[in-house]
Amino acid sequence: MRDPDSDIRSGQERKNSGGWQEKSADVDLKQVRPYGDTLNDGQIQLSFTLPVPAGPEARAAGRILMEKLGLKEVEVVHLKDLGEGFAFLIAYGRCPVSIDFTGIEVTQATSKTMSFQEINSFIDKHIGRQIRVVGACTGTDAHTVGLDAIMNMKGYAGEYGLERYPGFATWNLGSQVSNERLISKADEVQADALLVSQVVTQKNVHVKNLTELVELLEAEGIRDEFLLVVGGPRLSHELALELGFDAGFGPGTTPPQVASFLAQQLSEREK
Amino acid sequence: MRDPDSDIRSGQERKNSGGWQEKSADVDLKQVRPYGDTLNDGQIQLSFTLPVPAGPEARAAGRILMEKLGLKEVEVVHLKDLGEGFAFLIAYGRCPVSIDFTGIEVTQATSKTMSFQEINSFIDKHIGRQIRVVGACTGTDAHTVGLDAIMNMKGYAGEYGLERYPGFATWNLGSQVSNERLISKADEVQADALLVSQVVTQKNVHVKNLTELVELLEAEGIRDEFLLVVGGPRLSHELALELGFDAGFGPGTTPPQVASFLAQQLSEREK
Amino acid sequence: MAELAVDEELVTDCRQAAAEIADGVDKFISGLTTTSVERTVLRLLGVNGVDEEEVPVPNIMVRQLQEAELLKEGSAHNLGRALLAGNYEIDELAEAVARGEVFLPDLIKKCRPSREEVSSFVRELTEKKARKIINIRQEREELKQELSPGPRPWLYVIVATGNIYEDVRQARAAARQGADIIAVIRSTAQSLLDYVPYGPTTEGFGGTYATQENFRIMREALDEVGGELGRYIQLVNYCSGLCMPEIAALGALERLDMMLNDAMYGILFRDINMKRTFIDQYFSRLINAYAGIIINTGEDNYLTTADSLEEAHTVVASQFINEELARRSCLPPELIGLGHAFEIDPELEDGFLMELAQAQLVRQLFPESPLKYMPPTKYMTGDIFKGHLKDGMFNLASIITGQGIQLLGMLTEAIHTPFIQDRALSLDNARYIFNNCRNLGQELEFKSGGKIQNRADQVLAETAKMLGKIAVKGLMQSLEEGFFAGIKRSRNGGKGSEGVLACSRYYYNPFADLFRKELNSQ
Amino acid sequence: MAELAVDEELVTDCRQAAAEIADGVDKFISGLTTTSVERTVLRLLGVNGVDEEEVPVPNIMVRQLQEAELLKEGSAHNLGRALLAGNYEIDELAEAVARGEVFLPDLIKKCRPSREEVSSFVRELTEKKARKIINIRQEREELKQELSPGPRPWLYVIVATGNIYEDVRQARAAARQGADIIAVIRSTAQSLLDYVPYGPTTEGFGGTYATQENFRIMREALDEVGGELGRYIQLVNYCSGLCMPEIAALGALERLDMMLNDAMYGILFRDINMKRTFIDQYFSRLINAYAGIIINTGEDNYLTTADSLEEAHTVVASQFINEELARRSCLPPELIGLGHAFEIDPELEDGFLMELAQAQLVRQLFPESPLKYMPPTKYMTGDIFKGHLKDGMFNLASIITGQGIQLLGMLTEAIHTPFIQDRALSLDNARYIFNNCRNLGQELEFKSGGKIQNRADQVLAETAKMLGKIAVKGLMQSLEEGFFAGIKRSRNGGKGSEGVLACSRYYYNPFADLFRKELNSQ
Ligand code: B12
Ligand code: B12
Ligand SMILES: Cc1ncc(COP(=O)(O)O)c(C=O)c1O
Ligand SMILES: Cc1ncc(COP(=O)(O)O)c(C=O)c1O
Repeated sequence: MRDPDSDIRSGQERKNSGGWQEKSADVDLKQVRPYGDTLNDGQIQLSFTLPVPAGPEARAAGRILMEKLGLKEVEVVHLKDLGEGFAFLIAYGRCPVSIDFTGIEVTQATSKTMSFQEINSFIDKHIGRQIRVVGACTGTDAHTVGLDAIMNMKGYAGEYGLERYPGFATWNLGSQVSNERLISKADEVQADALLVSQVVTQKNVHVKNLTELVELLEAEGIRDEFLLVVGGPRLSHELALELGFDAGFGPGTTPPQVASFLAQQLSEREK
Repeated sequence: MRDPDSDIRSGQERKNSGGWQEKSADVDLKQVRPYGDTLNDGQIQLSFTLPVPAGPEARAAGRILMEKLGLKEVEVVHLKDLGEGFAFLIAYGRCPVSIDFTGIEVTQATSKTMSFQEINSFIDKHIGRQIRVVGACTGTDAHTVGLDAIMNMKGYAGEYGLERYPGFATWNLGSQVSNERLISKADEVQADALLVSQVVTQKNVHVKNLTELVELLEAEGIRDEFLLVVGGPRLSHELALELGFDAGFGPGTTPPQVASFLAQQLSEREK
Repeated sequence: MAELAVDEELVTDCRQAAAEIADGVDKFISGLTTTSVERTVLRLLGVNGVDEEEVPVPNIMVRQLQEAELLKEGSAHNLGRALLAGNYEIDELAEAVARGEVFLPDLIKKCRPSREEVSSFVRELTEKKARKIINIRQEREELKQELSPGPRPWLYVIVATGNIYEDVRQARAAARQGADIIAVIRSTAQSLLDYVPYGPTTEGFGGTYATQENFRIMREALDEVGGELGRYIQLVNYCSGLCMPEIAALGALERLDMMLNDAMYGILFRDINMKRTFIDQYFSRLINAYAGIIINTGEDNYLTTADSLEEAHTVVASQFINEELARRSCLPPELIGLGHAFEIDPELEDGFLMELAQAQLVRQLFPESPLKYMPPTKYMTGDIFKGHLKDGMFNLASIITGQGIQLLGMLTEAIHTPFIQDRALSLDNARYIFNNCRNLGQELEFKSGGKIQNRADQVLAETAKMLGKIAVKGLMQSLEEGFFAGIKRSRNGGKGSEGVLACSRYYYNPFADLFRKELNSQ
Repeated sequence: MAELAVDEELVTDCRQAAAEIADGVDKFISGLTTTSVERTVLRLLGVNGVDEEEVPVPNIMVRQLQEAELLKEGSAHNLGRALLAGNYEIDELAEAVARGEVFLPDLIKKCRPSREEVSSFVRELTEKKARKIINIRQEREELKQELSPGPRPWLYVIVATGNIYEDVRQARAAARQGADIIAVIRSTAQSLLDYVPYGPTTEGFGGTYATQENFRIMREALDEVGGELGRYIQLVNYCSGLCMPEIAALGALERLDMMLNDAMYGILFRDINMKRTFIDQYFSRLINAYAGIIINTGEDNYLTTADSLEEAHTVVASQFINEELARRSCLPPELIGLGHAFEIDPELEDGFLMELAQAQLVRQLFPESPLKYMPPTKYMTGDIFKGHLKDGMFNLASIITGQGIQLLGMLTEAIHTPFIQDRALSLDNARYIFNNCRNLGQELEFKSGGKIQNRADQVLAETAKMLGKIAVKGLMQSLEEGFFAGIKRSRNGGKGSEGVLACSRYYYNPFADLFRKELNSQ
């Protein structure tokens, strides 16, 4: 008799071994859809308030609204009366739209983030002097923590801020600085770069502030004398470019990212 | 000197008194949009997973997807790596679409929900005999709590279940009842109404079950002998009608709602 | 750890009553076997495969033996005879039966070896097969040495897509997100199938079929990701149902780490025949014990139908009974994962205090058992934000009272089986609460005479009273009267009773004998 | 309630040091007044309105008096002279000044009544006006009798749309959802305006302008909805900034119930001149005290810039100082809402224990004060699900330690000022946790020698040490050295110093005199 134990571990055809990798349906990156628990099920969750009284009509209104957005198999799973003629809804639906993930290109401010040491030697080598930077929270914005994270000695997330870099000379004007004061300070110290922080974004007040800065600089004909950099939790590089800045940095930015960008851009410009 | 105190409470023109009611911009019910903190700001929250690696590209992909749904000013506020090439996103956007709330009509199963007493006298008066009801959780569904809530003595949300009504004779077949068994029981007791509960809805298994029941009844030519009622957390009256049922009851249904519907419908039919 | 005062005399009374109750169960099932037990023995001996209609060979063989009235001597003995009679290896024989070429009773009749000859052949085979299980157990222990399964409470999440390959994808993602334990939920009503489906499956509702191949696929996938993460990821599936011991055997063979195993669950929630499932449970737990698999009992389910506040003591009473029954299947306390749940109406004032009382009481009553704590489900709604918060409070109760196995609540509990992100959010929830409140339980003391202590006293007193009553009536009678979960089940009703049969005086189950012997001698 | 052991000797040391520190502040500001104090006096006397460029008449008058070097005798005396000189009612005079028809110094010069004549006229007027404030206070007390403001912790939410009418809509919705307190957040940088905007406003960023008319509109709307709900809904706005006493006066006139009032906040977070704002604070708190308005101090803000774990004692030190300064403005403990916050990194192991220690310590140090507990903000992210959970743990800490005023966290804290549903979800969160854990604090005891007790000991010891240092250096010097929030402010820097002026020997502030007298005699 042949040893009957040879197959006991699996008890079944070995041909399936390792099968899950191959059998697992592959994502088609040309047609990516949201994923709930099955590939391409398109499941998304939504929540919003409608200014209508809570009730079956509000539920229906929510469903119709989502259908108007093109969602399928919409289900309102929660309806809450907020009072004063408002109803809050939580819903799920299937998103029939897909995107071509292979076509996505993200523009980012820095091509290559260097380390503290690398940045300083880069500046030494390619610029040969300190980079002069003026920073400010402009308009009525008083949120200094983000700008300080980039500029102060202490820095952020374990990385020193620009003040600590021998390659940088910095002026941090702090909070609630008018665009005019920022420009005059930049003039005064012959800054290479302006670092603007904008945290309050309600009613797009940041867009207003930032646009005004660019307009003022252009009016004085000195826009091109500075690298214009902006940062904040609701900022992206794209938005910054749109507004006429040279770069934008969003949440989680670290000082070396900004320093690398400044050094590399400036060496480009000075070429 | 006139008493200078007369105005001290308000200190300002009295003409504004009560002003907030009038000044508060009114909702245009023909064009209702989601409300975040300002009328017509259209703010909605979304969350979903994409089967792509977390990173700036996933963030961009999420944004583009939402833009494809027609949302404006989309912001991905959170991106989480789920591992295995999945990224979870939380986002906000502005919904430019509006709906005409005045045009919404909701069909519901019962026109008028009566009380325990009212229902019993209604049955006495208009039907003159007990209404015979067979209930079951069909297919493989073993969630009996919902059906029991409607049928059992104890009832639900402080309301007695059908068993307690002198106007009803009930048979609760419990869980995992095949459509065939349900039909044969209904035949056997000469039921007026079938109460079907469906709780498990994954992969639309409830739609399959419910459709099968209607088909079986139609095949036997006895569809019209019964009021066909279905209930469950993901059920609506609309869906029930679509599937060929006479009524559908969703989450939070109470026994009197169902009893009222049965009594009223049956009295209609018997006319 | 904050401790409640517990009346030890009452506890002794409870254990005493549980022993009497278990005696009654033993008597109820003695001298009986079931078709599923016999199929299990065949599987353990190496019978496998399906015929062209997907009927598993163990089922075919058992049916053939049953029709020929041979089964009362046990499938092992019959298989032994067939093997001695024929020229087949076990797998050849299985294939031949699957093809319909062999009708077992005919083969058996071909020759008539002595009882001793057969039984010593069978026992030899049994020992060989049992050694395999020991090896697998050994393998688990080595892996756990190498890759620690992490501190308790272990984070337990479910996958339930219906498709084993999607399950794998999500299980691996969950492991990366911090899950310690993955349970693959079965398709609805698999527990009522009187056979175990075969091969990899991709179509299930509310869960994925438990098959040996699905177990293997998931085990392999988890071993791989666990190796990468440096953490042993535990795998769970379900025994309860008409195939309790069979699935236990498959779990033993595919190195599952935990199995839901509870006859009471089957009786109450699946209307399975009492006799059938108590017999099946006994053997399936023996297998779990031998394979070193933690069982999970299902008391948590009672609170999904019964009132969580008024019926809390029924959970504890059932735990005492389950503990005793498990003990009799040779499970040591550290393999007895008693179930309980966080299911009190969240709108109740001081409801959290009641939850703490219950969790802490159970913790102290079963100090060596890795309690399996189930999340809020009944009062979950479509409000996923509130749901997430309730799950957080559940996690808090767990870390304060030191639970063992934390089945994570899902914010979408009332809506759908978990989406990939639901699981990730839940894992994040638990990690945050456990870490942020790590030693909170060590820091606090329960005020004596306070609401928590009083509640615990009350629940324990009610438990003792209930167990006393059951000891008098017997468990079967009590189930008939609806003592648990508000559900009444008649003694002779329920599914699967046709699978119960009396043993002849020559009957033996070589695995049960061997497992018992070895486990008792440990 | 679970209690920590607190070293009473250290507490006495802390209060002793705080008294010395307050002496230093008193000395620093003695013999000085500010333009805003003088504008406040005018407002309290009944001056109101704006000119065609929207400049408030109190500002115009004070500017005129200042230019004519008359202000050092106080605006009250000057207004008295003007009223005695002219033929105007107060409001006619204000309108005439607004139209530019009257230049106050010229009018004053028209006749020269005796000092006593003026001052007795002024004091009579003052008494009349003060009686109005008493009436408003009385009205509040009656309303609170009739419509109880509900049990503590009170649920405090903010509205911040920038548009008073949207604010009203949302505030009323919030009241219906269970809010006890509505705070209307000011537009960014209003604190740096050296005047109070006028009329109803619909354009603000991150908040809505504090104007008397906006106060009135909101008060009326809340009274209405509160009446309907049978609950007195409390209204909050901000004093801190360059107009501290003016806004306090408007709050007194429009029956606000609480006001954020903290010079330290202005100095540190708005770079307001120390002298200016300590002078302003003194009078503004006197007004709050007289009007029966609870102040809220701003220590919570320290932890948004400084490390919440290492700098926890700076919060407590500042609370001792603020308590003493408030006391000197005649505020009884029950009107001193000291601020603190739940801001420790949620990733910290046992971080929740540290939060409990801090909250409980502060609770015991200031047992009669309605502590204002601020939610997690710094570590909030775009993960709204996790955020909601953190807010839940914050609510839990509050109910365990018995806080007074619970400023609810918003799950969208890191994203936007609250949407209408964010507030509703937060209210739901707090209601659930408070109710479900109502008596948890009563049930537990903190283990002596445990992490919580040790942490509290440490924080108190560090607090005493810090206060000792400040008592030596003086508060001004300490602020220059960056003792609080890691922010350094120079003694003579900051905004608004131009508004500080020395009083002449004849100076008097009739309201301050009267308020102090009446409050001290109580
Ligand atoms: C701390 C804080 C405060 C503190 C600020 C103290 C200080 N000195 O900064 C105090 C308490 C004073 C405060 C007050 C107010 N705040 Co505030 N505050 C916050 C809070 C809690 C954290 C902000 C923070 O410090 N983040 C940490 C830093 C490190 O992150 P960051 O700013 O994103 O910076 C990073 C990047 O964005 C980037 N970055 C930022 N700036 C720059 C600049 C450059 C050049 C570069 C390269 C990169 C860069 O790099 C940084 C490091 O990675 C947020 C809520 C939250 N959790 O986000 C609300 C928040 C920002 N505040 C808000 C508001 C409305 C206010 C007030 C206006 C409220 C009021 N009306 O009174 C006031 C007034 C402030 C004013 N005039 O601006 C809102 C803004 C809403 C909106 N989207 O418009 C928020 C979102 C809270 C809310 N949900 O309502 N606030
Ligand atoms: C309790 C429960 C169980 C209990 C059921 C006990 C029992 N005897 O019913 C147990 C533990 C056994 C169980 C098992 C399973 N469950 Co289950 N269970 C739940 C749970 C927690 C609550 C359901 C409930 O009782 N609701 C309370 C009742 C009163 O509400 P209701 O059913 O909506 O009924 C009301 C209305 O809908 C309506 N109504 C309902 N029926 C009818 C009928 C008529 C005629 C009318 C007029 C009205 C009506 O009126 C009722 C009163 O208002 C839900 C999650 C949740 N919180 O919803 C999951 C849930 C329903 N279960 C689920 C699953 C998948 C399962 C399993 C299949 C898992 C598995 N693979 O093992 C198993 C197997 C069950 C099976 N074969 O069907 C999923 C379903 C997912 C989906 N959408 O498909 C859920 C949503 C959990 C989840 N998120 O995964 N479950
Ligand atoms: C002990 C036990 N067994 C089995 C199950 C599930 O069994 P089924 O597959 O029948 O749904 C559960 C459900 O939670 C359980 O608690
Ligand atoms: C005490 C105190 N005053 C004032 C404010 C807000 O002032 P501003 O209007 O300057 O933002 C705060 C902010 O939280 C505060 O804590």
